[in-house]
Order: sequence, then C-alpha cells, then structure tokens
Amino acid sequence: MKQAMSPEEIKAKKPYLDWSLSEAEYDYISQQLLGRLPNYTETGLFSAMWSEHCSYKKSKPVLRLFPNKNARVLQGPGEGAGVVDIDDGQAVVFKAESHNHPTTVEPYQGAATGIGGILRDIFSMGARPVASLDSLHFGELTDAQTKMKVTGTVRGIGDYGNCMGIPTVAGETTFDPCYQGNVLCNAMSVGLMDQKDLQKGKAAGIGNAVMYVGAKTGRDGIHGATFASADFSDENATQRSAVQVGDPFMEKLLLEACLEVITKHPDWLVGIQDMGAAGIVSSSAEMASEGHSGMELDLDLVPQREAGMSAYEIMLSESQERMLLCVNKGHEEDVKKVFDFYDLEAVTIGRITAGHQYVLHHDGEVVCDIPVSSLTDDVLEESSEEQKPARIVAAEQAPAWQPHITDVEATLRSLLQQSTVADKSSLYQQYDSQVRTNTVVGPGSDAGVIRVRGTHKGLAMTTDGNGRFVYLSPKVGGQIALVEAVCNIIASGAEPLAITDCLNYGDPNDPEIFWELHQSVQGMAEACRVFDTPVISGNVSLYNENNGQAIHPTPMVGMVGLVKNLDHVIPSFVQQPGDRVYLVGQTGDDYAGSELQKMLQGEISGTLADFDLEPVRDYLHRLLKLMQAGKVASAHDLSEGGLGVALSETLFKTDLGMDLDLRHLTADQFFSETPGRLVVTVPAEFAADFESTMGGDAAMVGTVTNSHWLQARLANAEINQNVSELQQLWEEALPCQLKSKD
Amino acid sequence: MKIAVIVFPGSNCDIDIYEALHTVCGADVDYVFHKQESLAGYDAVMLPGGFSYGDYLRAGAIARFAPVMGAVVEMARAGKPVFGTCNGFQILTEAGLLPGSLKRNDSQQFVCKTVPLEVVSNRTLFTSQYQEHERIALPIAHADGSYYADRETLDRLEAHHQVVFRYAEENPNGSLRNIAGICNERGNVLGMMPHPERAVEEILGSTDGLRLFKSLLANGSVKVEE
Amino acid sequence: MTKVRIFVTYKPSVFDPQGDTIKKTIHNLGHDEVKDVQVGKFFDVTVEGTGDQVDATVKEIADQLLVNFNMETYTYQVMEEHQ
Amino acid sequence: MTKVRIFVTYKPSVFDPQGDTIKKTIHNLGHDEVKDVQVGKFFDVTVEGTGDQVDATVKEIADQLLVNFNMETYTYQVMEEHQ
Ligand SMILES: Nc1ncnc2c1ncn2[C@@H]1O[C@H](COP(=O)(O)OP(=O)(O)O)[C@@H](O)[C@H]1O
Ligand SMILES: [Mg+2]
Repeated sequence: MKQAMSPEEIKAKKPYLDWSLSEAEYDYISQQLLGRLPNYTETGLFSAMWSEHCSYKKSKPVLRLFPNKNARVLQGPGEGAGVVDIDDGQAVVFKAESHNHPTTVEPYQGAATGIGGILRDIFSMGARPVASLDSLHFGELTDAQTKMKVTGTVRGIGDYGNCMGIPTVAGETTFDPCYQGNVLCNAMSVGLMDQKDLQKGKAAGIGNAVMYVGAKTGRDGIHGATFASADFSDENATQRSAVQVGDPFMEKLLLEACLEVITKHPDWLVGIQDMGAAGIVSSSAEMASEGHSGMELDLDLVPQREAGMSAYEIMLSESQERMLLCVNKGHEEDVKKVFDFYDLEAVTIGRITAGHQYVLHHDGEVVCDIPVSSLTDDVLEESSEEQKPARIVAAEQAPAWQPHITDVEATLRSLLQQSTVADKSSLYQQYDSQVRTNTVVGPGSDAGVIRVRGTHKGLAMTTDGNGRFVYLSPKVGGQIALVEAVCNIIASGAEPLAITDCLNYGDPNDPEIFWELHQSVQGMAEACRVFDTPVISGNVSLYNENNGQAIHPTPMVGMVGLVKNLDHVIPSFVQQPGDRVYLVGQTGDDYAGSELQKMLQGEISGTLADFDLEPVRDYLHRLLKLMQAGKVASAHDLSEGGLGVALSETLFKTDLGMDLDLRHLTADQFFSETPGRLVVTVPAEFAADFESTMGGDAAMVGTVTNSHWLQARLANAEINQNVSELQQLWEEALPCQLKSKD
Repeated sequence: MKIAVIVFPGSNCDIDIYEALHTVCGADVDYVFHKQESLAGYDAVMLPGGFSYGDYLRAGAIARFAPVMGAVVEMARAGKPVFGTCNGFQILTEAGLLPGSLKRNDSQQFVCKTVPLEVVSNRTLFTSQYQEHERIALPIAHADGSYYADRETLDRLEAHHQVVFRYAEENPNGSLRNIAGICNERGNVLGMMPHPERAVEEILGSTDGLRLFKSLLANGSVKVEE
Repeated sequence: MTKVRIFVTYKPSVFDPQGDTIKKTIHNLGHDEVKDVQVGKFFDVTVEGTGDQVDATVKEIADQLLVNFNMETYTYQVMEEHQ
Repeated sequence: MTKVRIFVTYKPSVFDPQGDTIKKTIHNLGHDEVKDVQVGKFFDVTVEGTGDQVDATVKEIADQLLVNFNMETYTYQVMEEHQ
C-alpha cells in the first residue's frame, strides 16, 4: 500500500495538525529523534502515541503527586491495572477508565465498549474480572436528548457486562447542566487472581513471537485516541467516525482463552497486553519498551476485516476484542490450539528482534523503522500554565450562603426527588448484579461487596466523585472525593486498600482548568497519604468540553476495601427496633455546592471550608474496629442531601422508623453536607462500648422504632414523616423524570 | 447421581449451577462443553443461564444447534431430568423440548431483581420439596423473559399441570398468564426464567432456590415413565 | 449469485412492545403525523446459484434458523441476481 | 396516508457481530452456498400526508431517532400511498 503522502508533502501540508500533533512536536521528532522526516505511517503512529490519551504528556507532572506504594501494593500504575495483596497468596486487581467522548457521541456503543476495554485491562494482568462499577454524570433530565443518552448509556453498560457474566455491583449517577453536552462515563473493573499468575505487558527474548488474538481489524475507531484527547464541538459530532461496535460474546471467549493460557501454561507466555487506545501500535510498542526489545511486525499477517487497509489504518484501528501476546518461540502452535478451541483467531504477526528498533512491513515495503522509545518514552512533556480561576477569587471574598429553611419537611421531600439523590434502582436493575453468585451486597448500598469464593474474605468497592465541590474548591473537593469513598467502604465494614481514579477535566491549555486539575490532585494525594490508600491505576480524560464550555472538574475515585470476615459486612439500613442511632462526625454549616443549594438557588456558589483529615481518619478507624468486633448493626454515610436524606435512606425498604433528638442541629444543618459523617445504629447492649470508643466523635441521637415514621426534633423545627410516603417520592422521581411525556 | 452442566460459548451462569449443586449440595457434577456429542454416564443435565452465542438472532436460537444438543434431546426423551434456567429455558423452547417462546420483556429492558413467585406445581422432579401454592422469592436477570404461546398451548399447559412457577405479584416482563416456569407433559424437563441457583446460601440473601436442587437430588436417578 | 432480503416480523397476533415504544418516542419528538410504527428485522443473504435453488436455500435457513414460527413470520424478496 | 419502510443497516466499515455469527451457524447447518449474511432492522411507518411532507418526516425521525449515523445508514421505500 502506497503512503498517502510523501515525507516532504507531510512537512509542507502538515496533516498531523489535524491529528493533534503540534508543529513543535513534529520538528522535534524529525530533527532530534529520527534525524530525518517521518513518513506518513510513522507520522500517524507518533500522533497517536503522543496524544494525551496515550502519553499523558500534560498530566504526568501532576500524576507524580499521587502516592502509589504501600506494603500491600504489588503493582502500581503503568501496567494494564494495579494489583494489591489480599493475603493467602491472592490479589485484587483493579482499574477505572473513562469513555466520555465515545459515550457522548454514541451512548450505547460508547458505554458498552468502555466496559469491554476495562475488562481487557483486568484479564491481561492474569485476573478474572469479578465485578464492575460505573460512574455516570449526565446533564439535567429536561430534554429528550439527555434522556436518550441516559437510557442508551445504561443499556450499553448492561448489555456488555451482562453478556460477559460479570456483575455490576455499584456505581453512581449524577445530573448537572455542566454535563449536558459532554457526558461522563467512567467504568471500573475489579478482578481477582492468584499472585503467582501475575502478568506484565512485556515483550522480550530475541526470536519470540508476537501473536495477535481475537477479533479482526477493521477501519473502526481510527484515531480514537486522538479523538478522545481533543475537545468537542457540534461540528465534530457530525463527522462521527471514531465509534466502535462491541461484541461481548467475542470478549467472553477471549477472556476464557487468555486466562487459560495465563493460568495453565505460564511457560508459553512472556507477556500479554490488551489493544486499547491506538490499537496495535500502542500495545506492541509499549510491550517492546517494557521488555527493552526491538520488534518487527508484518502487517500483512494481521487478520483484517476489510480489504485495502493502509498500514496506518491497521496500526491505529481501535477495533475491539483484541489482545497482543508475546509467546516463547516454539509455543505458537500450542497457543493457537487454545484459541482454536474457542473459535478465535491467533496469528503470529512478528518477532522480537535484537536492538531497539520498531520495524513494520506492509505490502513488501518497510513502512516504519524507528526506535521503540521514540514512541513510548521520548514524548515531550508539556509544562502548563496555571492560574487560580477568577470565580474562586471572587467567591472567597463573598459572604457564605445560608439557606434559612422554613419548612423542613417540604424541603426533605423535595430533596428526595432531586435526580441526583433519588433512587437509582430503575437504572441499576438493568445490570446483572448477581451473576456468578458472589454478590453479598449489590447496588443500592454504600459499597458493593463480593465474596472471595472459598474464603471468608470479601471485597468492598465504590466509586465517588462530586464535581460541584471540586468546582468550588478544587483542593478540598479532591480531599472530599477520597473521604467519601473511604466512608462508603468503611460503612460496609471493610478496610480501605487502595484506589484507582479517572480524572475528568476540561481543556488543560486553559490555565484555570489546569489549576483545577493540579489543586484537586493535590487534595486527593494528600488524603490518599492520610488514609494510606495509594493510587494503583487510573486514567486521565481531558478536553471534556462542549462548545467551549468545560464540565465541572470531576475526579472520580474508585476504591476497593477488604472485608476480613464476611460475618461482619454491615448493611446500610436499620436492623432492629430499640437499636441506638448515632451521628458520627461533626456537622457544620456546609452548604456550598450542596444538593440543597442547587435545589434552592438553581446554581452552586461559595467555597468549601478546609477540614482536618487526621481526626476523620482516627474516628473512622475506631468505627471500623467496632464493626469488626460485631458491635455495629448498620451504617450509612452522609452525602448529597446530608443527614435528612441519609436518615430516610436507612429506613427505606425496612418497616422500621426512628425517633430522634437533634436539638443540637438547625433545620438548615439537617441538610448540610459536611464530609466524613455517617449514621450508625448500634444494638443497645453495645451502646456503652460504642460510646466509650467513639467519645466525642459520635453523638447518640435517638432510637430505631417499630413504627414506620421518621420523627425528629431539631433546634427550630420538627419532623414527622411517614417513611412509606418518603420512599415513594424517592422511588418514583427518576423513572418519572426519565419517561418522556406520554 | 451424576449431573452434567452444559457450557455453551457465552454461558455465564454455568459456574453458579455447578457451585449450587457441587459445593452447596455436595452433588457429583461435571462441566460438559458444547462440542461434546455424548452425555453417556450422566443422569441429569442442566442448561445454565447466560448469552449463548451472544444471543444473536434470538436468545437460544443458535445454541440449539450445538453438537451436545442431540444428547440433551435424547436425555429428555428418555425421561431423565433436564433443567434449563434463563438462557437454558430459552434454549429448551428453541429446541422444541418445551412449548412456546420467550420474547423481549415488555419494558424492553434487562431486569435484575428478586421477585415473588408461586410454586404452582410440586408434581415435578424439581419441585417435590416445595408446597403447592407456596410463595417463594427468586432472582430474575433477563431481557428476553416474556413467555409467549398461543391460547391453545397455554390452555393445554394449564390442563396438564405444566405451569410450575408463576410471578406472584407484579409481572416483570409481560409473560402470558404470569408464567415464570413450565415443564413438559412428562414432568422431566423444566424451564424457568428465575435463577434458583442464585438463592442457595444465606450470605447471598436467600435460600429459596435450594429445595429445587435438593428435590432433584432426592429424586435421584428417577426416570419418568411416558 | 443471488442477493435475497428476508424480512422477519412478529405475527400480527403477537404484541410488539418495541414498535409501540418507538411510536411514543416519535410523538414526544413532536411528530404526531406518524400514526403507526412496526418493527422488524431483515437479513441480506448472498446465495450461490439462482432461481429455485436459491428459493430452496432461503426456505431451509428460514425454517431452521432465522424464524421462530411460534411468534414470527417471514417474507423475502430477490434484490439482485447474477448468472 | 403513506406507508413507508425504512431500512437501517450498519455502515460497511462497521463490524456486525450478529451477521457473522449467523453466517457461521448457517455454514454449520451445511449451507455452504450462503456466502454472506448481513442483518438490519426495518420500520414500517404510517405517516399522514403524502409526497414531500412524508419525505420530510421520514428524514427527521430517521435523523433524530431511528438511525445512528456514527455507524448506521438508512434507505427507505414508499410501500403504499393514499390521497
Ligand atoms: N450507575 C450506577 N450503577 C450501579 N449502581 C449505582 C449507579 N448509580 C447509583 N448506584 C447505586 O445507588 C446507590 C446510591 O448511590 P449514591 O447516592 O452515589 O451513593 P453514595 O452517596 O453512598 O455514594 C449506591 O448503592 C450505588 O452503588
Ligand atoms: Mg454512601
């Protein structure tokens, strides 16, 4: 296949600018790295590999702030997924990935292939995916387009995960106008493995085979990586070419075949990696780089679905359900037999070579001959300008907003119907949350809990992020994202292990946005250190903008915790009449960015108060000890809507009520969103123990009752609400808003 | 008694049935791959849930042609216990071992939740340990679970006590006459949309499905006469 | 070589929730002039041979695989035929 | 009143996992004479009005709802037309 342009024409016409490679980068490549002009194929490879999505050239300096080690971390960032020791020779493997742009353009396939991609990351490490989570952020449910995006996205996640037979056990769904033109779809997968099966994406050993397995390569998703790294406008939306179709059935077979090779035939395999963004080029170059090897591939051998694909198209295609293996010389046929059994293709497309060159043959020509490291390691890191946003400077001068609630009951009822607060079961019911019969706690609780079959251990998992807080005060907002995840994990009775993240932001070339990124990562990193939850994997999604309007900075935290004894999994709803109700943590006047403010003002404003992480950690650890000792009946953390909403949620789906003395709180404070708080119920017999351990960090506020009423006295108001009625409002809100008028 | 759990490409509840029978009930169970043509030596066969062949075309439509299906049909004809849940039920109808079909849910959405059921008949190998008209609750997880058959077929099913499970409160998928599970006339082939294998351990929230497997094991290698 | 388009629909007596939902959505989008929507699938099948041979193949694959006669029916139409 | 049949298919460059799986099954059933299978959906839509009016409606509902232009294309054909 002829090159579409000569090197000289490329230099003159600069097509790479459309592929998001800058002129400075192009010059650096030709003058410093190659000492000649790159040809068309090479230019394409550089533009994909040097995109933000593959190279993290802008975000790297910021990502270095994250801690990523502790005694349990077996594999930190840099591989398909991070790996954490969970004792007994076992490990948990997890990672999150964003698929925001594809989901915005084509919700169903975008979300589906998002799940497909993250699952491949997990099984490429040698782990079997055991659970998925999804963090979704949409615009307000006011227009038909957004409703269709919600239904399409949820259906896409469901169809892919359900078909794979991997339960989706938790997630989050929020709604805010800032996501109207740019949906966030972050998917997280959690896998389980024996530590001895740990794999790396490595290619080494001169003469060893590079094998391509799985689906054929087509022209779909070409330039997906650069597409994901460039911002959006309605103009782009009509070009719409970078969408791939997922085939979960194929992926299920691929998963089984790969795990069979990895776990049963470790002597055949040198390394394995999935083909994600930038397809063959990124997987092969990264594997060669990791193994300090050279590599030579013959593109004519790549299984192709369409005739006449150019080298450039073959290398950059993002066709789904494909993996790359490095196989010890002599075992190519053995590997092929395993894939044959699953009716999958497995083809040797190249070899490991001496030296460090990356050489591609196509149609009898050498179409690429460059050092491996020029693609993977020599990327020009970009320093970015940053500037504190004017809105934050202004907000710091302005007086804090106070709600002045007069009708606390009506406020509670309205809050329960806000789309972000309302029951999400109509969405997550579309996910199989129980397949493989390990789900101890499914969606609808603080964290999902999966048992580790054959042991008495479990894994708790959650995703959390609140763009509103980060928008108002990026650093505190970053801390809160982590604290909320910790609270959700601890509320289920688990010990936080580590996190993955998706950093979703606008255009980093805007100094204010880069500042938000930098500050919020600092906040997260600080909190990670305090809670000893290192960042073991993650993903950056920049350029989340629509027609120049950026989303709220929305870092998503995906956390996994270890349940040491499944007998002590803590439910999020009340258990027994007579149990004591405690409010753990202090409540302040924290309304900036709250659901209450959004509801009453129509927009958010203000700045967040700084808070001390260490005291929160200390009382949460004491609470966890009490849980592990079997002294806590239920726990639920406070998030959107504050205490009022949390109390209601602990009563839903039970036939119990509460009688509470909250005279130390005002009606306003009933909905304040001070972070780090939980509602905990404790059997009366353990009340004394609980109080002596928790001291001033927990306040006894009442008891669980037999009547299905939420009754509370506040400093300046009273609440007397039938729980069934509250539950109905909460349950019906979302389906009603989603259903188009008919 | 030796039981085969069939693994089709795309099956994903195979392990759930296997574990329910093997780990929870202590039964003698094997996975049998779809390419195997014989089921010699097995006394019962289980078709698990999942998405065989991606459920492309229609749920269960392609699995019916798998090499192992000839042997499954033989087992059914021989009066040995044949059980299908979810995708297994869909395959049994596509293979003609049970009447009717499973259509897309009325909501057109996949639905995963626990629903109340009535045990309509305990006169099968699989339900003998339940009370007739007993209320139980089992998880469902499907997009194509709306049972459809023409009126005569439905009347015949009722007349011959072939309706084994019915949705007891809400009907989650639009299935006719609230049918959740049916058996053949001889009572040795049972298909149902709910997943009893997901309700066999307290830690998973319910044990309402356990007696289905216990019934099967208690009835041992019973062969139902024609 | 013959290219045949095989249309599969629910029998008229079988309720099709999909068509119904799409109609409602179309109305919500403001197109009240749309009075009815029915949904079906089609298979474009390229078969070696022509005429009766092709008819026989179409009938067999429809009977065996493509159509579930409990609830579906089909029709087909030859789109292209080359000797 | 006009009855229109709208055909929606994947764009040629998009992989159709369904068609592929069905083709394999047809081959397994012994019909090697079947060379290609592609799957599509069709919508039989009854629209008030005739001619250009109907064309406009079809175009709009296809654009907004029935067709996903990222990966699909459509054609349509008037089946019946009544004044
Ligand atoms: N997209 C989703 N997928 C799965 N579960 C979800 C999703 N959205 C919400 N949920 C579930 O709904 C419940 C409420 O979510 P959320 O309000 O975010 O909880 P929290 O405030 O405790 O983090 C949680 O159990 C969560 O797992
Ligand atoms: Mg929570």
